[in-house]
This record gives sequence, C-alpha cells and structure tokens, in this order.
Amino acid sequence: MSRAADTADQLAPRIRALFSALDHAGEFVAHEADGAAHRAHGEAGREELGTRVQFSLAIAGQRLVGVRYRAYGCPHTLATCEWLARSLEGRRLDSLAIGDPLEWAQRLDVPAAKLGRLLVIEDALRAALTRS
Amino acid sequence: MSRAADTADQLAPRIRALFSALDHAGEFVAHEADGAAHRAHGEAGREELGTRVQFSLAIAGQRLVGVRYRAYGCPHTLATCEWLARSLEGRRLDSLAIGDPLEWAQRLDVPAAKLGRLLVIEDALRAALTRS
Amino acid sequence: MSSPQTEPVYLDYAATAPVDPRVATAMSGCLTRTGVFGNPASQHHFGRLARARVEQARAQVACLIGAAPAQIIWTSGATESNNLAIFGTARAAAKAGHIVTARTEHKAVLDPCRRLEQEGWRVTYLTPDRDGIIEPLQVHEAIGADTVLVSIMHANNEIGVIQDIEAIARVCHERDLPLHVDAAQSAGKLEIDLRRCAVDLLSLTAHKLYGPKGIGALYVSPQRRARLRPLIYGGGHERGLRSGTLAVHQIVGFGLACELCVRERGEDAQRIEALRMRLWEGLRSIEGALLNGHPTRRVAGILNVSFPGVEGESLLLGLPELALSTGSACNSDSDEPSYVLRALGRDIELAQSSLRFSLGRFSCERDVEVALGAVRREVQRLRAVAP
Amino acid sequence: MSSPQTEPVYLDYAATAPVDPRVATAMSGCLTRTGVFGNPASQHHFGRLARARVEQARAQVACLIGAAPAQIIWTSGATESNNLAIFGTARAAAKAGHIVTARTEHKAVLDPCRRLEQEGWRVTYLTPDRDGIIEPLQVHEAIGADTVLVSIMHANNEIGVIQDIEAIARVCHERDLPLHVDAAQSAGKLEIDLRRCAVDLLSLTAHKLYGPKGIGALYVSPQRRARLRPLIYGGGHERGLRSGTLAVHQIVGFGLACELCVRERGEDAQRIEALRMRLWEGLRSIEGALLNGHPTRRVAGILNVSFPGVEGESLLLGLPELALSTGSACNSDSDEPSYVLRALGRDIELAQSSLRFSLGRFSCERDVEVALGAVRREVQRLRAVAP
Ligand SMILES: Cc1ncc(COP(=O)(O)O)c(C=O)c1O
Ligand SMILES: Cc1ncc(COP(=O)(O)O)c(C=O)c1O
Repeated sequence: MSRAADTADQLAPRIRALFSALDHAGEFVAHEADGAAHRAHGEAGREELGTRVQFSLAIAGQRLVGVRYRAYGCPHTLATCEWLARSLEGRRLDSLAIGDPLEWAQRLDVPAAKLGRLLVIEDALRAALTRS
Repeated sequence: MSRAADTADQLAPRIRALFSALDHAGEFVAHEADGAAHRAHGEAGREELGTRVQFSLAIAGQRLVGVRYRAYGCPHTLATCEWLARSLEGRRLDSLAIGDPLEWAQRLDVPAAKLGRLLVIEDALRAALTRS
Repeated sequence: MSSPQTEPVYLDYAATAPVDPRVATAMSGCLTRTGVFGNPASQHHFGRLARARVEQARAQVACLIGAAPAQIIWTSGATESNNLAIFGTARAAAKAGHIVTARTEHKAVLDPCRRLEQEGWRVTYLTPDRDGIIEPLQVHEAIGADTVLVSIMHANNEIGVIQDIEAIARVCHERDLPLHVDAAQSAGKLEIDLRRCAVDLLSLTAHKLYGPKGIGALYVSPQRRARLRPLIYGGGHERGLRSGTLAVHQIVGFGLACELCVRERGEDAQRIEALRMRLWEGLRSIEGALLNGHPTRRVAGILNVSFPGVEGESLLLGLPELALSTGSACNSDSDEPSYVLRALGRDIELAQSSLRFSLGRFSCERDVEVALGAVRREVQRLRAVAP
Repeated sequence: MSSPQTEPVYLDYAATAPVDPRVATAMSGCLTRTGVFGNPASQHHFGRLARARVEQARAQVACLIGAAPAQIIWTSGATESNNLAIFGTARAAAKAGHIVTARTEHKAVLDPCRRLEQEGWRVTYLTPDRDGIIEPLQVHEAIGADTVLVSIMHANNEIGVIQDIEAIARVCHERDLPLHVDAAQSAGKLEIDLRRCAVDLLSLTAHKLYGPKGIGALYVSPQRRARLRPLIYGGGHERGLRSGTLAVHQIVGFGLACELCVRERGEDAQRIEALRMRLWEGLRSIEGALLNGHPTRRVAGILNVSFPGVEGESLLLGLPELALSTGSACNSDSDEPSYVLRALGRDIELAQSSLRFSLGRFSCERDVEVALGAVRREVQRLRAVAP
C-alpha cells in the first residue's frame, strides 16, 4: 500500500486550499442564480475509471452567472473543478476562453500523471458549454 | 581480515592459561637436568606451513628428568607443547604413554581444524623419544 | 476538512511501527565507543562482546517462531528475506521450473516471481476467495511435476487476513515441496511454532514488530540450508548464505523486540483487537461501509474498509488528522487501485474507495474516536460533492 | 603476556569504527514515537517527515563524493553494494563475458566474481606490485573484447594502499567500459570527487566512517542506471534498483557521518597520520619488522607490519591489551595466511606473522604507546619460544 510515490509531497498548497473549500460543489439552491435565463449541464467520466465530473451552468444574457459541479475523483480533480468554477463564474460567454488541461495543470501544479483526469473535467465542462 | 571465525571464542581457558605461561619453552640452562645421563632432540614441521616444533628431553635412568621445547605456531600449538612438557616431566620412559593428538585435543579442547598442528607436535615428540 | 492542530493520529502500523522505547535504549547501547560497537567477525574483546549480543538476539528471534538459533539468517528486512527465499530456491534448481503463489502476496514476493517468469519460470498466482482466503486444496491442485516452491504469506498486509499455513504446509509436505511463508505482518502478533508446522523458509522483519527498520531474518530449515543459493556473497557470514558485516545494534533491537512480543503478545493482541472492533462498529454505521477481508480470520491490528462513492485519495487528503493508507494508492507511478482488493473480486470503484486502518501497541481509545469523527465527516463531505 | 585490567586499546578501525556520538544522537531521533519513525514510502505526515530526512541524507552522502543525490542508491552496506555493482552489471549483459579485478580486492568483490566464474564468466585477477599497487597499464592490457566491467578498490582494507583510480578510470573510459570502485575504506578519509573522475559505480558503507553498521550506498552514474539489474525486487524503491523499506535512522546516521567527514576529514587525517607515523617509528625498531604495502600511497589509519619468526595468531593472543587483526587469520574455516599479503609476494611465513593496526577518529597518543610496549614485549617472548 505504502508505495514509493510522493503524491502528498507534490500537492501544491494551492490544490490543498481549493480541495479544502469546495464551495461551488453541489446544485444551485433556492434563489441562487434565479435570474438565469437557462441552465446547462454536462458530464463525463466513470467512477470505475477513477473520475466522474458534472458541471451545471446558469446563464443570464451572455453571462455565466453561476457555475456548480459535482465530482468523484482525486484531490487534483476536485480542486481543478473548484478553481474552474470560481474563475468562470461571472464571465461573458462570448469572450470565454476556458484554456485546456495542460494550461490548468501548469497553473495549479498538477503532476503530468494526472493529466488524464483533467481531460475528463474538460469534457464535462465543454459538454455543458456546448448546451449553453 | 575479520572473518566469521570464532577462534578466540573457542579458546578454552586451559589453553589460555598454558599459553600465558610457557615455562618449559627454551633450552636446558646451566645445572638444569644436570644429572641426566643423556639428552635427546626431535623436531618436525616448517614455519611456512604454520607450525614448527622441537623437543629436547633429558633422561636419567629410565626417567624423563627434563622436557623442553621450542615452537613456532598458533596458541593451541604452544599450549599443547607446554602441557605435554609439564605432564611428561618426571615420568618413567618404560611406562610412558604419550597418547595421541586426538586425545590431546579432547583433553585441551583443541578444535578439530587444528588437529594437523598437533600431528606436527606428535612427530617432534616421537622423534625425540625414539632417540632417547 | 480540518487542519491538524497537533500531530496526526498514527493508524499505519502495518506500514511501519515506531520502535519500542525499550528497544531503542538497547540499540543505543551498541553504537558508540562506550557501547558494544565491535565487528562480530573480529576475534578480539570487542568482537566477542558483539558476537555474544548477536547470538543472544538470534536465540530471541528463534524463540519467537519456535526455531533453533542456527536456523536464523540475518537479512536487511523481509524484502530481502523474500528475495533470498525465492531466488535462492529457484537459482539452486537445475533448470527453470514452476512456483505457486497468490495474487494477494506482497510485492516483495510478486516482483521476484515476475522476474523469474522473465527467466523462463512458470508462476501460478492463486486467486483467493471473496474473503481473501487461499484454500489448501487450491495449492494442492496448482502443484505440478515441475513445481519447485510454494510461497504463501501468513497475514496479509492490506487486509489482515490470515492463511491456514499449517494446512498448506501439510499439502506441500505431502509433495515434498518447500513452503516459503512471508510472516512480516504476523510475526510477533500471531503464534508461530515451526516445531508444529512444516515450513521451510519464513521471512521476518523487525520494523513491523516495534523493532528497527532495515533488519530482518530468514528462517531456513535444516533440510533447505544446503539447497539455497545466496543472493549476496563476500566473506561467508551467516554460514555462507548472507555475507556482510552484521549490524549489531539492529540485530540487538530486533532480538529484544521479539522477546517483548513473546512476553506481551497476548495482552497487546487483546487490547488492539478491542480497539479494532470498536473502530469497525463505528465505521459500519457509515452508509455502505464494507469490510474487506474475512470477518474473523484476521490479525488484530488491520482493518480495511471501502466507502462506496468516495475516492480514496481524496478521502485521505481530507483526513489530515489521521495518518493511514489507502488501497487506491493513486500515485504518480500507477493509477491502479489496490491489486489485493481487486484479487478479492472488489470492483475498481470499491477498491479505490478503501482505507486501511492499522493499529498497534501504542494505539488508544482516543485514536479510534478521532478516526471515527474524521472519517464520518469527510465521507459525508465528499459524498455531498460526488455526482 | 599480561591481562587487560581495563578494556583493550581499539586498533581495529578498519574492521569497524565506533559510531560518532553526534551520529548516534541523530539516529536515536528517528526510532520511537517521539521521533521521525514513519515509513518514507507513506504519503502521510509521518511518511513525509521521514522522506525529507532520507533525502537530506542522500544529499549529504552525495556531497561526500561529488555526486548528485539522485545517483545514490541505499543498500545494506558495501558488501551488498559490491554485489549489486558486479552481479547487476553482469546479469544485465546478454551473455557471459569477462571482468577485470585484482587479487587484493575485498571478498565482497572476489566472491561475486568467483560465483560468476561458475556461471561461465572469465575473470582476470591482477597481481599488484610488491607495494600493492595495480598499474593502470595492467588494467589496460587485461581488457579484452568481451570485457564488461573493471572493479578496482580505492584503498585496501588490509594494507591501506591507495590505487590511482583516476588513471584507471581514464583507461576504462577510453575503452568505454564501466569502472566499479569499492571505496569502503577510503570514503570520508580521502577526497573523492566523481565530477573529476569517470567512475561508474562506487560502493560505500557507513560503519567505516563513524556511521552505523548495516547501511551503505552504491553510486550509480546516469549512464549505468538503465543497465544495472537489481539484486532485490519488491516495490520498486530506489528507482527500482533496490526494493525494501528504507531504514530512516540508518540513513540519517550515514548522512550525518558523511557530513562530519566532509567537515573534519582534513584535521582527522592529519592527526591520525601523525599517530600512525609514531607507531611505525616505534615498531620498526623491533628487529626484522617489515612494513607491508606502499610506504606513502596509503590511507592515514592503516599500518600493516610483519614480524618474522612470530606467528600472528599467537602474537594476537599475547596482546590482550590490544584489539586488532592479524593477516594470519588462522581460524577454523581456513588456515591460509592473508591472501592480500600473499598477492604482494610476501612468503607464507611473513604473511602469517603480520598485524594490522588501524587507527581512527578516537585514537590517541596513549593508544600508540600501549601498542608499542605490548608488541615489543610479546614479539620478544614468542621469539624466545621459537626454534
Ligand atoms: C507482508 C509483507 N512482506 C514484506 C514486507 C517488506 O518488508 P521490509 O519492509 O522489511 O522490506 C512487508 C512490509 O513492507 C510486508 O507487509
Ligand atoms: C574494502 C571493503 N569492501 C567491502 C567491505 C564490506 O562492507 P560491509 O561491512 O558494509 O558489508 C569492507 C569491510 O568490511 C571493506 O573493507
């Protein structure tokens, strides 16, 4: 069980901080994003493969007024979802650049071995955006 | 150098005691065994083979009135020479039983690996006795 | 998720146990000039003192398992012991043959077996039942004409399940085959009496029984001695089976640790078992919590539980007040969940949602309460986040 | 012959050195619950603390020899390091080849070579000159088309003679051959800077440089890493080259011992050299006393002297106030006198009449005076007894 890997050492403080405050996880609750014209959902991944992610977007005008997610996955996965939700909330859809997993990994110090997981996040987010 | 062998552990207290008091080593000195009718010498072994032993016997009547030795060899060799000298001194030649290396080894707790060295002692002693 | 104000609670005794203070004291008496610092191979005073301590420790270790001192070979730990047992037996064989082992063995058994496969050997990896048990009959059926060795562990390091080594030994004995047992997790915890059990090779390590890391032993039965090829040559220490200067302080620590186990095993086991039961009683009230491994055939200290719907690495990170291991072992080297749980037939999700709690001599009630509170909190939080 | 009233004077630093008290203190901080007791492979708090110490020590060891930390592989000592270097290189070769080494190497090099000979390898054992020196040209001439490895030690453990490793490394480099160096007796005592010297594999052990027994290292150059076959498998520690739980206290002790050597080597060497010179000045006044090994190309602490006409084992036993080794090593396993002295061309009698005095950090003037008095007395006594 105790293998030679150093996941915990590699965990950037940023990842730890995000992981410990997954404020955007869950559903929109009553009155949240009430003024939204519509909602959009997207999801990707499977528990058996280690990662599953859902995004819910609340859109009003050309603006993302709310971003929520649910996720099953490793700390990097959860933290990246939270970070994306925080950074996208309030942004205009027409000028939206979500970047890509490589860029996220760089910004958040996610190790290369975890890139596959970020791809699942990207799939879920793009699926939601496509429907928005 | 430091091998796994336990020579020092195997050294019986008896061997240690004899080794530290090699009283019969050397030559007969002035007046020692003066009354002896004759002397006999015997030797065996070679330094390069690890052991060399010489015995000198002083005989008076049918009695070994003096036993001396010189020896180059391991502690067991020196101790056995000393023990033989002590036990043979004063004994009558006609009833002399010197025993054999196996018996000496048992009496003195000499390890089996050293039997070869005791054979050299036996050769030297028998050579001297033959000439006495 | 809360931050630890103090040190986390240690629940990872199966990974390594702290050294017993009595053992540490004995060890520190064998280091500096004022202690027993000699090389046991030296023939002088200091060598003799060291040798005496080494031989005393050999007797202590032997006593723990009902062996004779001359049957104990010092190694650097159970990893080396397992390697010596497996490669040592295999390389002494005239040609490549067959080995029987189990999918749930430690890597220190599996990796040597894999290496031998690359050298032309055939290896049967037995699959245990859902509880982690290997039936002696499975071993019997796997043995073929070219089988050279059977290697089955005593207690498993991930799930704590105990194999019926006596019965497996009888199977091997019938076929005149040597049995190697990795007893790293059971020695000092379960009774092992080699007088009553035809084991040929048995691996031990000190650091799981409150001794130091980096020292272990291989028990070698008199019949096997001549048929074991050394791994490490150079001077002929340990009757030629393992060369290298003997680490006196390590050996002395191992010996005393064994003696303490002999004296205190009963008490320790009872107390630790009670703590584990308390822990499981608390954890099973968490919805879906699932015990991995046989419910009763287990060592006192190890409890492995899956929490469906919760990913193990995240669960661990969310428990900073606890120090334990996960079966998901999601790491940079491998994303695979525990191969042991997979061998029990757990699906990947369950395997990656597991935690291994392992308790030991210094565990207490409070540790269990802290663990229960933390796990309840974090499972709830992560489930709330999950889809 | 007199009985020791007190402990004998320790003159066997080449067999093992006592642990420096500063090292012992550091080690004892890595054993019990109140210290750094975690398994460095664990991902939690205790694992991280342990890992940090291990990596600090790796840097300390690397610094001693001018290597990068990633090039240091922990082992259980120089015996294992030598085995890993030699078997690791040989077994990675496609077929049996040729090795060049010397008759004066330690058994931990010679015995693996002998084993390889049994497996079809060819080994050239170079004979040194009368002073114990192997000329680089000898290595050059011994290298053949199928040579796979050259293994030459740095400082000899019996006579203290230093080989010109830099020059030998150049010879190997020209032929694109890896050079293994057993530096057990030189590390911490002589400068070793692998940035300036094309050594591929270098063996270290802690207990000769005031660290603990049972821990060592193999330096592996980046070019060799991928071409070395492990000896011990199971978990993939140390980049797959040496599996097994890392012994944190041992590694920490080794690391600090190296750091102390870096800081104090100069002073230590000067002081020890002066003591050795004093000892030799005294001993050479004994009739026939003969220095074994090169008079100046030697490590500070080792002095090997033959006393013709005196058998070594008896000489030793007659010196109960001294703890040292003899080249005669007359023991139950073997009656052969030192193979190292024989390789220098000493005849059997001289070889079996030798004593190895080895001094170290804690040796003092009084030790030398006691040694001189005792040796003079006992040589005289035994010569009086000899034919
Ligand atoms: C069952 C089992 N075998 C072998 C080992 C390896 O032992 P060591 O850590 O002494 O190398 C361990 C622990 O790591 C283990 O739990
Ligand atoms: C030159 C040399 N190589 C190897 C060794 C073996 O090292 P260790 O005692 O660490 O196994 C020693 C000492 O015993 C030595 O002097």
